[in-house]
Amino acid sequence: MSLETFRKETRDWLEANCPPGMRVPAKGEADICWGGRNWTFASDDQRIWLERMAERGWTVPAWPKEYGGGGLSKEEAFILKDEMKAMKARSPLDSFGIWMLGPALLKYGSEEQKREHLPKIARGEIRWCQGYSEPGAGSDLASLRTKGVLDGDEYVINGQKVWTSYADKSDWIFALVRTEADAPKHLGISFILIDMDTPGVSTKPIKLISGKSPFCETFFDDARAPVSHVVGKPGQGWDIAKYLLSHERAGIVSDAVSGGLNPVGAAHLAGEVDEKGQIADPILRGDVARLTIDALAFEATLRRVKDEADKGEGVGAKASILKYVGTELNKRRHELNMSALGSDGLLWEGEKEEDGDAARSWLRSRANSIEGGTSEIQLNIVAKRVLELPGT
Amino acid sequence: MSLETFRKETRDWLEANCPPGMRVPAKGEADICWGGRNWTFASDDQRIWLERMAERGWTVPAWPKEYGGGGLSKEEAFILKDEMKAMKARSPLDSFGIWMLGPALLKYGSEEQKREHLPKIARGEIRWCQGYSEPGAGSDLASLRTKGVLDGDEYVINGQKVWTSYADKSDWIFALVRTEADAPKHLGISFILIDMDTPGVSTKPIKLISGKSPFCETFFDDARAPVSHVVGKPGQGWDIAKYLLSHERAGIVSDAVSGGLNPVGAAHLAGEVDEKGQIADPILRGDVARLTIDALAFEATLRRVKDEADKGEGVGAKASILKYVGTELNKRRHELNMSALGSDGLLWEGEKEEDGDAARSWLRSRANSIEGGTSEIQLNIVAKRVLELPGT
Amino acid sequence: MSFVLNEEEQMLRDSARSFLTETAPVTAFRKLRDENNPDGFSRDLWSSMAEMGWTGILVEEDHGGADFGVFAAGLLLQEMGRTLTPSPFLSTAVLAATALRAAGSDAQKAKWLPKIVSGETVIGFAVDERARHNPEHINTTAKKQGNGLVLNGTKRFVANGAAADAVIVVARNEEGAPCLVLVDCNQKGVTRKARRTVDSHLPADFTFEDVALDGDALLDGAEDTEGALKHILDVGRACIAAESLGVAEQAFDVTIDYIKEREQFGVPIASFQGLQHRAAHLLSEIEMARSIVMKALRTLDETPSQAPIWAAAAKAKATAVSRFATSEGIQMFGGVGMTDEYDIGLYYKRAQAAGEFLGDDAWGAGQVAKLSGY
Amino acid sequence: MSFVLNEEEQMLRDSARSFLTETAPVTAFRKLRDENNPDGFSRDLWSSMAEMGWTGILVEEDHGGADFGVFAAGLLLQEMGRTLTPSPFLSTAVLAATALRAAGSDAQKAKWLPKIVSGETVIGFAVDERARHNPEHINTTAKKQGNGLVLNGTKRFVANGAAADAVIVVARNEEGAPCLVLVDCNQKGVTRKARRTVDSHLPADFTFEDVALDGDALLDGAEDTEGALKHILDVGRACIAAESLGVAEQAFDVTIDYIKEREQFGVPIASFQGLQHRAAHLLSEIEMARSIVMKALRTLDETPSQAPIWAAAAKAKATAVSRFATSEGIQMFGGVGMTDEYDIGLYYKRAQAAGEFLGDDAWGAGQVAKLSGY
Repeated sequence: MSLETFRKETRDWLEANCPPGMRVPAKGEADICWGGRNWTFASDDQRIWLERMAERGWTVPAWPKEYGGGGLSKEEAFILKDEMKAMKARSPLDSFGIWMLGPALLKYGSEEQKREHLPKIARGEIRWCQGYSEPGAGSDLASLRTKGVLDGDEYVINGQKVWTSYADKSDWIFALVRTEADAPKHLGISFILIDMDTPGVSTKPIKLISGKSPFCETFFDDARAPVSHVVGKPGQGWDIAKYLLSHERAGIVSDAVSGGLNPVGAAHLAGEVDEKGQIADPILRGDVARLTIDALAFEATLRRVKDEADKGEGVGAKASILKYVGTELNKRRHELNMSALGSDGLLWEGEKEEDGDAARSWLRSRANSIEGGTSEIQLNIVAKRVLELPGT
Repeated sequence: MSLETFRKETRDWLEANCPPGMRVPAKGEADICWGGRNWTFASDDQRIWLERMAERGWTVPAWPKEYGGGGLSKEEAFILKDEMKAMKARSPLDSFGIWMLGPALLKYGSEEQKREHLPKIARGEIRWCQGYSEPGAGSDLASLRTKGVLDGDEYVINGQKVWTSYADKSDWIFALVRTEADAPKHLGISFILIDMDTPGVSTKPIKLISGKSPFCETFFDDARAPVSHVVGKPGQGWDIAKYLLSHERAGIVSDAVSGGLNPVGAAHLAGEVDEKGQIADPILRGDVARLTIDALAFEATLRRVKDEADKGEGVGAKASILKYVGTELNKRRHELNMSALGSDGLLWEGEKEEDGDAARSWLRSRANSIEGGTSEIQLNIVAKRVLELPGT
Repeated sequence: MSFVLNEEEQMLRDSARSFLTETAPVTAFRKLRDENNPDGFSRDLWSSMAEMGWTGILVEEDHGGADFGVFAAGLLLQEMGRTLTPSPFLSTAVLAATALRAAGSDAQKAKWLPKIVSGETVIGFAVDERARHNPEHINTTAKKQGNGLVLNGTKRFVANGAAADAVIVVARNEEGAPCLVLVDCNQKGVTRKARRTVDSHLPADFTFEDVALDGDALLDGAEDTEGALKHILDVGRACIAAESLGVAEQAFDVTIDYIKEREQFGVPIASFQGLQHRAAHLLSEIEMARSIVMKALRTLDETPSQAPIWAAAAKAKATAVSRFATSEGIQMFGGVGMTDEYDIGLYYKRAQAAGEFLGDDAWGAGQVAKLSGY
Repeated sequence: MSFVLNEEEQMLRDSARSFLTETAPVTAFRKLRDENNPDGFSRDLWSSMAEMGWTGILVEEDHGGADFGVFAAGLLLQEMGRTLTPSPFLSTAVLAATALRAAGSDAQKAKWLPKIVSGETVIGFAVDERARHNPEHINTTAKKQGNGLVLNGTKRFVANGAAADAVIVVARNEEGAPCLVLVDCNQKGVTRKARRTVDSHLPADFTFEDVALDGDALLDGAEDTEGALKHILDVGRACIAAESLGVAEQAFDVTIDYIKEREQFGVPIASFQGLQHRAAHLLSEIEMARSIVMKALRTLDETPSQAPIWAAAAKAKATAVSRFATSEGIQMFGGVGMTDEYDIGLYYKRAQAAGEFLGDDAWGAGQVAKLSGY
């Protein structure tokens, strides 16, 4: 089938099958479909849309058909995305399973693991969370202390993870566990799949400076996982984690430039524009203009890196530049939002549901340059891997 | 004598003795009196002023009388400065002898050295330059390689110095020389006074990006200096050098905030102001306003550090903060001067003598954060000595 | 003008520091927040401040005050910034007291200043009507009506507004000139809406609808009310700048302590030169802010005619530096800096809110350019 | 729109790079400078550029050009930025050629474009009358007189003005609307004063005093001359931004090489994390500049109606980044970076001069705000 035919048929199918309620932008967290055992659909449209898309494998269009995917080529997947965007169709399913675990299983998983887990991710039946960070580990991810001791054909796992987003709502966790106590720091780590219903696994939300958060602490207290749940080989966890992190980085960058309030909108909201529609404070206007320039440059860079990737140039350590610049830019955007909003931006709670949203988003943005590898780590990566500067 | 009486008498004396030509601001380098064997006075007034002030020891008012100084107390010296400023009297004599060598000799010199050299400095008879830096040494001052080998009661000196300001116009040089080859890096260095007329000493100006410069390279080729010309003990050179550097730093800082063109003046010069006298480009105006704020904060900080010093709080490593902030501020000022001047600022040569001055000053300012200890070195000092952060 | 503290000032600073760290540390602030305290501050603490004479720090001795000067008030706020202590000190003891002193008649001073000194009243100072500070945008009117006045307009985010007994309102008279009106919050026609802000303070929005006032509500003791208003705002700016400075200092101190302790890759993260240079730069910025805040405070005491540019510049610098210090703080703390459990985020929030109050860094820069004539 | 080079573009870039590094390296530029070359560039090099077809890169094939597009012109300037090669390329082959193409009549194109392509003429483009770029400040007038025109006014720092045979002057006609007039420099009433600039280029100031011109001096081929002028300036901005980018790239490359070599305290200074983070940040900035310059150039070729904001933003970003990269370069070189012997200072100077040409970063930011409607 030619790409043109594919585009036409895709458009027709989307037109016929995407429910009207799924053709308006998501308004908030509740409009995003995460799936999982305990998922409650926000609407019938949301349910129908997921079912229809999952049936074609189009929740994960580029995955192989045998694992619940759409089996589309890269070009076809791009066309699907394009057409969905054109009709403002929402994503039928978002999940860490799709963004992170899926790619890792496709690359490192056993055939059994792929057949067992991928289709459930594709259909939104199982919701996954990630268990990497530990209290005190921070940027030094390889220093983790959660321990798995072999007992027959099971690992007995003890330890604690932090920043496990949505762990309280997830069914399974993919976790890094130190299984070889005597191996060098980076080598003794395994990547293990653990059912959250396993006895000894518990979770507790973390309160952030921006208020309630999806982040949790997750505890393992003699929790057991069969050896067959290790992805790749025991001790290969570090490589898999690095592979996944590059996917996470891409996600954070796309958050950083995705819509939301900008300072010009903020100035209008707060009535801080003059009769010509110019931002009233000329100094603030200058700051916003410089932000716009940097945002345009970043937007162009995302396009360039994509074009280069399409041409076969690896993104590689350049992902670190994108992560660094994108997140710092997003923080600056939110700071200028707050300046443009003046006292309006300070509101924390009010009678309206959206009261305090600007402040919460501003506070939340501070995490951008910490999560997924801090800005400092990204700069280290650029210095070492791109510029090849010598170590101390 | 009460301070009030001193003030009155000082004022009267200055009124009676400061020639009219010395009561207008110095217009350029030529108006500054540096003294020395080969000095040619720019005017009779310049000569008379130096003679009269030197006679009272007021070229170096706080030095002891027996070494050619004025023997004034700190308060009296301050009053003299104040009264000179009030009547816009020029400094009768500027020199590295006064700023740097003098304080070092007063602290570390032998009685003979003090009696020999200090009065000549005070009277402007001998002009000194400093020989610290070497090609390739940079911030790592202690790595210097100019070598002095003892031969009887003389050192035979070989090596090369760079950044010896005005070496081509100076009579003597105070230089750091490695006299003990086997001692640890910081311990084998001596501080030696060398007559520039000594056979084997030669000098050559360095051309800078800003054009001609006072900086020279100075070469020692089997040049001989008697052991009695070592200040302090042999091997004590590093301590003396550090002591001097803090004086140099203070000098650079005062350069950084001393007059010269500022961006508001530049905008007026270039006609880049609107009918209300506001800088025409609103974005540039904002940049200049932020510079003004930082300049005001720096000005207040200089006053504060002075007040604290008067109260007995040591300046210590805070000098590094002043050096760092002052020089970075000065660079920013010159950059904004250039922006405000637009194409006018680009002029390098023209029919008028001052054509190109703005560009040259701008280029010269780039050295501020390198000379006298780079900004990076200052930040290291602040990190280690003020904040007591651990080493790697 | 001296940039060092004299003995009295040192004693005041030291006693304030030990009082606040004992009585009103950050845990006390957290408690107020978590129990949704309806005032946004502790009434007991406010009484203690009165007992210690803080409330009268800018009040003449005739009215029971200590008359210790703006510099001293700034010292107290700097310490409150360090402990994140919320109180009506700035609105009542600084702004309202300065307003009464600068623009009140003898009778008004005699009536109100002792109440401020005794700590029995909380008075807000209401200037802004828009989201960003702009004292020239005053649409509230106070027009003559018989022997009295009638007040109409709205004011936004009046500090301590939720707890205020009265507010001093900046309005325009029938000639369009600025005037100051002291209004009881229970007066008919006054409505207020408390606003809980990101820093867990409780300002309020006020609406005045045909509020009928006696003639003595108008503060008419100043020869030049407009000049008095500028002075009041400059005092407020220098004082809130001092609080911002305290926020920056404490945020910096806890950050430095943390990076010395915290290990990554087997060494304290403070040993990485990348962080060292940033920490040293940050300290430099804090030193600059400290000097200019001191300069602004002293100038208000000693040569107030020269104060406007210093107040604007100090406000701008302290705003920028406190935001920068707390932002760097969160980054250096890393993930835990994002959690509510650690204090650094609270400092970040307060830096933002204090920064917007009476003009942020962009506003201050514009003001400095204007006052410098360019 | 593609952000990667196609095969033709790659070949052009590669051949330009090897040609320039061999024929016109920085040493060649130093020689021109040190011998006080009266043109400020090498006539031989200009002929070679013509032979290689560079002069016709924006000229239609009908007139002997290669018509390769703005993106290709930008590629060449980027390489010239790397080698600091002075030439009339930007003024003549970009600005004058674009002006003739956009606003010239068929006869004017037929007369002038082949001369540009052949390299036999140097044409300046004269817009600014004040120190800072401002294309709205045009006081030069070109008024009808009989069948011809009379030109009065002054223009400042016209690039390549010292060597120009002719200049295209932006003036206002009797209705006050912008117009473009091509003036021979030997015309009576034209005086010029060459200006040696900090980057050792030789622009000139021009005075036009009752210069009597034939009617065909007026470029009257455009339906909308004002629109054409904006387009010409945007092409100029994107192209000079490309040169600034090349300056930044090369300054960065030599700096990184240097800090890898240079040892202090017994280790290469590149091993200090303080410098590493700055180098990585600088690379990030250069990558951003590279993308937005490419975007602006491509947009001018493919969807010129959308180009204004990209041209302004690219100009601003490239200006800021090239100044930043060269300034960091000097600092990282340390003392030797201040000497004329090392090249980094030359890059710093060129970054400044190229930055001011057709609007610096402050100007660009103002323009972006305006074009964005805020």
